[in-house]
Order: sequence, then structure tokens, then C-alpha cells
Amino acid sequence: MSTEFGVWVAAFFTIGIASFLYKDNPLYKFCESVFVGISAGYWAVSLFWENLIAKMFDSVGVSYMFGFWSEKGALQDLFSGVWNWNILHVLAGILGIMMLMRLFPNIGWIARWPLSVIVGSTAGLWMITYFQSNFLSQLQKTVIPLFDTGKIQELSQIGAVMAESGRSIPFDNYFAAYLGNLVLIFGTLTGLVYFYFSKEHKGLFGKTAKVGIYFLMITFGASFGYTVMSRMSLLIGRLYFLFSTWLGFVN
Amino acid sequence: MNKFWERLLAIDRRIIFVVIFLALSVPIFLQIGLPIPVTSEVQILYDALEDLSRGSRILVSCDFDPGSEPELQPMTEAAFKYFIENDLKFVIIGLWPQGPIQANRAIEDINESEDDFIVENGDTLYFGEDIVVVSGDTARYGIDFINLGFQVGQELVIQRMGTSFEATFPTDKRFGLSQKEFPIMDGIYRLADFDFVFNLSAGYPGTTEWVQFAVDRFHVPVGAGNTAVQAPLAYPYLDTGQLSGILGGMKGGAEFERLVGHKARATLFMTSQTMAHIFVMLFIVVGNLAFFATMRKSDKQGLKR
Amino acid sequence: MGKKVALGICIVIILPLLIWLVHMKPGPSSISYPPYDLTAISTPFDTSGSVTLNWFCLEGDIDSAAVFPDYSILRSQEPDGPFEKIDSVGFESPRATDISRQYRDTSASMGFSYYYKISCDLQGQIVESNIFGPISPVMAAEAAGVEGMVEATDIIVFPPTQLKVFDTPNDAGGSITLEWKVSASDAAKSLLFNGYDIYRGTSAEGLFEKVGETTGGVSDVDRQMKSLRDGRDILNGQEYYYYVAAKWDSQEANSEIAGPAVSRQQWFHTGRGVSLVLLGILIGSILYFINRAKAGKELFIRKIAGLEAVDEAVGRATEMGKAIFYIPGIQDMNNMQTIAGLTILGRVAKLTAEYETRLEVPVSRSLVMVAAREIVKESYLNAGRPDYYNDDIVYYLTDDQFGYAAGVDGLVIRKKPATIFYQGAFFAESLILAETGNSIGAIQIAGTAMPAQLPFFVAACDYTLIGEELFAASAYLSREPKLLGSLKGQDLGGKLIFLSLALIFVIIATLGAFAESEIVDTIQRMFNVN
Amino acid sequence: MRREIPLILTGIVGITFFIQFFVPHSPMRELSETFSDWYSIISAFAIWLGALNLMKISFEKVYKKDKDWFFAITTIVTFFLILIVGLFFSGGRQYLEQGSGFDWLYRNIYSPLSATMFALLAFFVASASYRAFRARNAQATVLLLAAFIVMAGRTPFGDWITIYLPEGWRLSNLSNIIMNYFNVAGQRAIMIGISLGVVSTSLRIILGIERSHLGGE
Repeated sequence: MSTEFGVWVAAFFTIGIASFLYKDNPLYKFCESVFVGISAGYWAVSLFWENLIAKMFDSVGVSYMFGFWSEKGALQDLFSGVWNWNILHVLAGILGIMMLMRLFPNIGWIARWPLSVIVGSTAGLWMITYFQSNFLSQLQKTVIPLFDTGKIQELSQIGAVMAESGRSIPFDNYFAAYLGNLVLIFGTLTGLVYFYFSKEHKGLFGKTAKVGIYFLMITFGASFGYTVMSRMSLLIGRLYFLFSTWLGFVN
Repeated sequence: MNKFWERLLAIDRRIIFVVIFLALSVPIFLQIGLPIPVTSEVQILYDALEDLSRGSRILVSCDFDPGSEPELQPMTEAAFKYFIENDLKFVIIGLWPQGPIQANRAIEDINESEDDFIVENGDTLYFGEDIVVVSGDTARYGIDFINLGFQVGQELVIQRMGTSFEATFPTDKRFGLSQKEFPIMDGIYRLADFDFVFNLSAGYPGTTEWVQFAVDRFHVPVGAGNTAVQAPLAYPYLDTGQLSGILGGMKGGAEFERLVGHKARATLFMTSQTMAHIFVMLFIVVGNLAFFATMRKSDKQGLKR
Repeated sequence: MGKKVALGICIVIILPLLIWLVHMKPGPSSISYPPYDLTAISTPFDTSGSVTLNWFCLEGDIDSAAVFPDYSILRSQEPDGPFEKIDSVGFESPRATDISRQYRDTSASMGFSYYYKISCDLQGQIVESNIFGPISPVMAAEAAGVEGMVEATDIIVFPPTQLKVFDTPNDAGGSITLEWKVSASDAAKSLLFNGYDIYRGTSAEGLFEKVGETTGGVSDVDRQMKSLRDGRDILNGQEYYYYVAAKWDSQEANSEIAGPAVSRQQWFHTGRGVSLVLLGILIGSILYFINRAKAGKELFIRKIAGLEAVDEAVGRATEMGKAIFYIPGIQDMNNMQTIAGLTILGRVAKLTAEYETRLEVPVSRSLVMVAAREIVKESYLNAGRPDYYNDDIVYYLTDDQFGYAAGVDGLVIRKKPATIFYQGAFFAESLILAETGNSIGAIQIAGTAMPAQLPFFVAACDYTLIGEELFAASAYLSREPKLLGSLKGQDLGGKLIFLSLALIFVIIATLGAFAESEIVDTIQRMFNVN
Repeated sequence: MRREIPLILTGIVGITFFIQFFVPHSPMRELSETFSDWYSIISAFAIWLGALNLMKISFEKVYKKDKDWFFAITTIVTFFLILIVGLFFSGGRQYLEQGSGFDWLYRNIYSPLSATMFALLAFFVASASYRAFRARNAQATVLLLAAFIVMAGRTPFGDWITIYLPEGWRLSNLSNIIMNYFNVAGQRAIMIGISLGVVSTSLRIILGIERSHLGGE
């Protein structure tokens, strides 16, 4: 049984949240409201130290002026005649304060200015990165030979190695050599045909789309299995905390 | 016979909760280890780390929160042990605010040296005093590992790191000093100066963003530890070679622990994990049997596809 | 019809050629002569002058092998002249690293230049190395160790070779790239090899200072090169000279001096030409179709099977005289899936107005409530039943994820709706909602683009709009120019291009693979992401 | 003024990032770096806005005494508790350190709450498996079959039930194949669809065709 006060507090909150399983009750609502408050506060403190202090005060040079920080900032560079782009962080600070104006309904519209910088950056960046990494790179690995000749040649070597220890070649290697590329190419292309909206899903085109949806179903099956795996490990982690760290039944 | 199936279907949800609770708790007490075969995606990551020569510098980006601790903390600890034992220097950052603290806790848990971690007087002592001992090898703060904390800005932080690392993570977290003062940061100007990036990811920003920027734009090899929910989405990147290996969920952590030679919590939990899967499959089978047995009677027709 | 054929020719012939033209060719790889890759240098610090040879062991020449034939050292004064065997190196003699061996030829006399070759008799099959030369021994000015003479068994470090320095391409200046073939002593995981030091000077003869260091090992495996970018305060336009020193134990070996290299900024990133072409086609087709849709032209979109399921489900609820629940996800108005979900709500509301079925829309965001009320009111107006509408059809529960799920569950169990719609962005709470809906036997139609939730909706609901189908359904219903145009643009400028390029190059790559030709690698390089 | 300036700003920032990708030359690099710094500073303020908004709603709830106003008080109290401890009583810049008050609150209150909240999902998956996941048509059957193979294959249970097959031909090998080939093909098709959707949405936002992000008037 743990003697640390902190572990008991943790155990209290664990059981408080778990009580939702029985029914939505005041203890759960209490723990939940603590969670909402503490996570908002946690983010605020992290951002204050990591971002506002570092990006706003250090790099601009304000903290150097007040002796909080040993490094010179943009202001000091400007005084000594060197242009430093970091001075523009002041502008960002102003935009940030505009964002806070959203709290007041009458002048809340000014918050659209900083919001548009955020939306513009995300749009500009995502347009490139999603095209490059999620379209072009995937195309690169779809324009591959129908049969992996390299892996077919390797089969004989693997066979020799496996034969020594009396084992047969694993099914994976046969599949990879002969069927692997076929599945990759046709799985992707038929999946794309299913998501093609400019042609009626009839005739050959319809059949391809049908094959495509079954490939997608296998993919969803795999995600389903992995999601169950994930959720279960989270519970196992909590049970381990209760039984080991708190109650000490297990080492 | 139908009565039986109907009662089975109408079981209260809470009974299933109790069944799952028992199915997962009992194996924790038994503590029997199970043989865990190593899959290729974990072997690829291990081989990539093995290829790094001594003294290489690894950027560890902890992008997860306590909600994913059971899946990602064991592999973080195994990775830190491996780095310290193989003289690989690692720089800890986080795109989630909770990441750097989780990394600190991982170092605490693997540290076998008894002396206290807090440094009394600060001046030059930070070079030698903070020692982490793992099976005989030592790692010193500021020379072999460092924690540079969290930055908000999602994938734009990675993009900014590409051109200037110091502008994104200016100060260390233990002493609040500028990162230039620490020997480990010597010669690191941009992201491409790192030899490898090990990303622990539980969502957004995470592995996808690291592949999109660190690999595709700045050509730094990235290995990823993912929560199992996210792992299937990363496999296409493994196939294109954009990712140098994936540790998928607690199972990936257990395999990595086995390769690194430090069997710990992930391996211990695999028995409960196996029981969990068996029961979920059982529930689906029984649920469907009951559904089909009672379906002929009820009028509810599923919509044809 | 002509337009379609022209378009077909463009995609099938011109586009692949354009991509081939625009893609970035790789730099030259290092020159090496497997399996031995013999190199030789005049032994440094050897006051009596000698030549040291270094070569890589053949396969099988490893410690665990019990026996391995000797290597014979051959020497000649002419490159193709008669080679005479001057010595042989046995299996027992110590290795330089675990994959390479060394031999010191002290019989070479000053002033002459020699050519060397290694040969080894593997069960009757003579394996010869490349011919290395000309090389002549040079008397070192001062000895290294105290005793002066370099012992026969001393291992000496070989310098990195083929050093090239040039401006880092496609950047904003301020950096120079160094590429070299790794030193022969750089064996992986060797405890004695300590990486490389980089020295830089502004003139070939002038003062060189150390500007960086790096670890051993090859960084570009295809071209068998080690590369490093020097970005330590480099001025654009200034000439720089470099040499690289390999560090082994306490010894250092310097490569020849390479340079000059000048750092410059580039205006266009040559590695991203293919991205520009394909992205240009995609953007072009999206804008083209948006304008056509704005100009009122009819854009064909196929029937969405999911929308039939929606109509059937509303019909069924009307027959049973029960309510319909509509849940537009738990995200706010800035999420595209929520907006698509509300478009489908418009259609469902229109049907419920016509059939006079009870509709309830519990939401978890205040902005979504405001937008949803506007949409439902408008649909009731269009259906000619403004009187049937009242504000509490759409109501706000809570922002919290699980609180909202628990709240909706309570309503569903109490009011037992016949049909429940889940259209929008969902997270883990989708499980709780779908399960409760199933337990009361309701028909459930889901639609989301969240990859992690799709498997659960497909398994738990009667019909699911998968990913893009959600957006296609909202475009199909709203007939809005920007949605229709984007959808058509994505289909033709994106998916059609992907399908045609994939089919063309799969055929070429398959033929190439069986013909063992380089074409497979070229195709891979064409779509490289740089 | 209210809508034109934001649209222009969005356009400028978006186009800068787009051009910087193809033109590495100096003005574009500094501009995109500056906008990246702006992005992180503004998102810091945005998250502060979220926190202050939460406080505003909680105070209103307490003031108007509507349902569950008591829990709004606990939210306010905990928020200011961690804020004050984190800013003033945790050693300033070294607030992440092991002994600090902030670390204690993180370790013993925030961490268990967040972990348990996600652990609940295991219970919901279990009950949904029993009561919701039906093989009602061919596609759902294929989905559940693939899920069975992966779930069994990823644990020793899979190899245990196929023990009679030669080593290398067991369920874990089958799940390897499903993950490395079938899953990759399906994910790739979805990924390509999503990436095209992202490109068209981003294009509409940058060119001002799409204005929903600015919210209704």
C-alpha cells in the first residue's frame, strides 16, 4: 500500500472518473470539472514559459533589458544598427492581443485578423505538404513492377539459410515476392476508383469500385483491430497503477 | 431457445464492464511473460538505430500526453536505455506540452544512480553532476542528453527547425540557459544536422507531420513510435521508405524492449493484452450469434447495400 | 469528341515525357572497385619511405571461418607491365578493421613509381583486384613515434578520397555541401574510428581552421558517399577551400584540398519541378471547374448510394411514426466535415417537413446550433411548411465530449427514435452513440472522414458515407459551384491523373524489371520528393 | 474593412508559403520564417483565449446559478491553482523540474485524470463489440474477419491456435501481410483522396472563394 499522499490523490481521481461507468454521477462531474480546469491551466502555464517568454520577451530583447536573460535580443541589435527580423515578433504580439478581443462581443470582429494569419499559414503549408507526402510519394510507390524481381531472386538465398536450421521459407516472403506488388497496385487503384464521382458505378467501372470497397474494408478491419489494441492497453496501464503503485499487490 | 438468445442480447452494459475488468486484471497478478515474435517494422527501426555510429545525435520528439502513457512510455524508456548504452546523444523536444515532462519521467525511471537529481549550485556543475546510469553506462546532462521543452505551432515548428533550430528551441529546461551553452548542441544549426529523429506520437501534430517536413523536406531519417490507433495510418510511409520503422502500440514497445534487451512493463502487459483481444473477439462472435438468432423473428431489415 | 482524344493524348504521352524532362537527376556516385577496392598511400611518418596497401576482405574471410587462402601482393613498374609477386598475406595476420586488411611494402625504392594488384586463389578461381597506381614512396620529414621506424604490424589510417565541394543547391545561400568517399579505415561500429574533422580556409595555401566534425559511416547509400552541409557563418559569394581529416585512434589522415566553392542563392528549386507540374494540373482543373460551375454549366456527379439510404431511413421513421435524431458531429464550424454534415441536415429537414416526422438535432457547439437552426428553418420554408418549424428542434447540450455522448444516450433511450444520423467529425464517443442506437434497434446512417472512427461506424451502422463520400454527398445536395467544381477538379485533375500515370508506368516498370534495366530506378527517381 | 483585410491577409500568408516552397531565394525564406514565428505566437494567444473563454463561461454559470454551477466553481479553482503554482511557485523557467509544485500537480492530478478518461474507452469498445458490431452485410463481415486476423495475429494467441501449421505459416504471418500490403493499399487510396480534398480546400481559402472560416456576419 503506497504511503505517498500524491499517489492517493491520483487514485481518488482515477476512481472518480471510472465511476462514470456505473452511471453519470456528481463524483464523476466533479473530477471532470477538475480535469477541464487543470488541462486549460496546464496549457496556459506551458505556453507562458515556453512561448510567450521565449518568443516574445527573449528574442525581442525585453528580458535582456530587465536583466532576466543573458542573450541580446532584436532591440539590442537594432540599437547597434543591425537589422534583426525578430523585431517583427512585436507585431505578432499585437495580433495576439487582437485575438483576445474575441472575448468582448462588440469588438470581437478584430479577432479575424490574427485568425486569418493562422488559417492562411495552414492552408499555404498543407496544400504543399499533403500533395507531396500523401500524393506524390504514394504515386512513387504505386509505379512499381507487377512482380518484385529482386525479392524473387532473394527467395533462393532465404531458402538456403532456412534449410540449414530445418525451417521452411515463411509465407510472408512468398507473398511479398509474387503477390505483394499486385495487391499494392490494384488495391490502391481500385480504392481510388471507388472514390471517383465523375462516372456512374456501372459495368466494368462498377465492378472495379466493388473490388475497391472490399480492399477498404480489409483496411478498416486492420484499423479496427489496432484501435481495440490501443484502447485496451490504456486500461491495462491504469489497472497496473491501481494494483501496483497504489495498492502494492504487484511489484 | 430464442428466449435464451434474447436475454443474452439484453445483458446490461455494466456486466460486460466487469467481465473486461477481470479479464485484464487477473493476468497482471500472474505476471507470466509470453514469447513475442519481432515484426519487420520494429526490426527496421532497430536496424536503423544500429547503423548509427557512436556519438550520433538523435532528436527525440515526444508528442504525447498521459492519456497515451501506457503505450508510449515503455518504448520511450527502452529507447533512452538503448541510446545511453550505445553512446548516442539525444535532444528531447515536444510538440505537445506534456511531452517534455513525460521524457523527464522516463529518464527518472531508468536512472539507476542513487544520488539526487537536483543540482545544488548551478555554475559549471551542470556538465558533470547530472548523471544517469544505465547498466554501467553514464549519460551527463548537457553532454549526452538535454531537454529543450515544448513549442506551440504544430508542424510550423518543424518547418522553422529546418532553417534554424536555435530559433525554435532557444532555452534548455533544466537550467533555463541558452542552448548554445551546452556541448551537445555544438554544430547543430538546423534540423538536417541531426543524424536521426525518433518521434513518439499520439495524434496531431505527430508522425504524419514529421514525415511531411523532416523526411520529405529536410531529408532527415525519422523512426516513429505510435499509439496503436495511429499505427495503421503510418504503414504507407513505411512502404515508401519515408519512415525508418514503426513501433505500433504496446505490442511494438514489447518487441522493441526485447530487441534492446530490457524487458520491462510493455512485455509484462502483453498477457493482459492477449486476454483482452480474446474477450473482444468472443463478444463479437456471441453478439452476432444472438443477433442472427433473433433476427429472423424481428421485422428490422438492414438496408441492402 | 476531339477534345477528349486530345486530352487523352496529353495525359498518356505528353505528361510522362514532361515529368521525365523536369525531374532532378542525381549527382555522380563515388568510384570504387568491388570486391577489393584496393588503395595505397606512401606511409606517413616513415623516415625510411614505404608504401602501405589497404583492401577489403573477400566474402568468407571472417574470424569465424577456420581457414582462408592467402592474398598475394603483385607489383609492377608499368600499368599493364608484367606483375611479379613480392609477398603474400596469410589468414592469421592481423586485420586493419574487421572488414579490411593492410600490407607495408618496404622493398619499394625512392624515386620509382609502382602499380599494385592483389589476387587470391579461391578453390581454383583466381579473384584479382583493381590495379592501383602510380604511387611512389616518399621519405617522411619527421617520424611519428619515438622509435621513428613504422612497425610492420602498425595499422595506419587511410584518408577520405574523391572530395568534392560545391554550393548547396536549391537553398537561400549560406551553405556549402561537401561530398567524399569514406576512408578505407571507416568500418561500421569500429571503436577506434572517431569520425571526420572538416577544415576550411579562404585560399588553397592559406590558414585552415576546423569548422565542424561528423561521425563515420556512409550517408548516401545509393552513391556510396558521405555528405555534410557546412553552414557555419558562410558569406555568399566568398570562395572557400576544404579538406577532410579522418580520425582513427590517435592518428589523422587528411584528404587533398578541394575548392574553390562559392555559396549562392537559387531562384527555383530544381528538385520540385515534378511537384509544380502535377500540382499545377490539379489547381488548374479545380479552378477551371469552379468557374464552369459558376457559369451555370451542368457538372455531372454520379448518384451517391448513401443518399438513397438517407431517404429510405427517413421514410421508415415516418411509417413507424417515431422521431429522427440528427447528430452533426462534435466539432465546430471551422471543420469542413461539420459543414458537410449540416448540408445533409438540410435535406433530411426538407424530407421531415414533407412527411411531418418529428426531428431533433442535439448539438455540442453553440455556433453549430445557430447554423443548424438557420438551415432547418430554410428547409422547412422550401418544403412549404414554415409553421411546422420551431427553435427547439435544434438544441445545445454541452461542449464536453463524453458529457455530450452521455446526454445523447439518455435522450435516445427515453425517446426511442426510429432513425439516427451521425454526419460530421467524430472522435472516440462515436462508440457510445452507435452502441446505444443499436440497443434500441434504430436504423443508423453515419458519415465521417475521421479515419480512426470509420471502422466502428461501418461495423455498427446500417450505412456509412466513407470519407470523401460525405463531401461528395454535400456537394451533390447543395449544388454549390465551389463544392461541385472542387469535386470535379479533384476527380479529373487528381485521381484521373494518378490512375493514368500509375497504369502507364506500371507497365513500363514491369517490362523494365524483367529486362533488368535501369528504368525501374529512373521511374522511381522521377516521382522523388526532394 | 471587417472582411476584406482578413481575406487579403489569408491570401498573402498562404501564397508566401506556397511560393517559398518553389523559390528558396532570400526574401521568401525570411518572410516564411517570420510567418511561422507569428503562427506560434498567435496560437499561444489563441489557446489563452480558450482558457479565458472557459473562465468567462464558468463565471457566468456560477453567477446565473444554472445547472451544475457548483462544478463550474471547481473548474475555476483548479484553473487558478495550477496557473499560480506554475507561474510563481515552480522555480520560474525550470518549472518542469522533478520537485516543482507544477510537476506534482501534473503527476498526481492531471496525469491520472487524462489517463483514466481515455482508459474508459476500453470499456466502451468491449460493450460495443458485444452489442453493436454486427456482420449485417458482406462488407461488414469482411471488416470483422480482417479485424479478427489482426487482433489474433498481433498477440501470441494467434500463433497458439495455428500451432499445427509449420512455423512461418501461422496467423501472425497472415496479419503481417494484412498490415504491410492490404492495409497499406487501402490507407493509400484514402490518403490520396484526403490530400486532394486538402489541396482544393486550401486553394479555396487562399483565393478567398471559401469564407466559412471567418464565420457568419
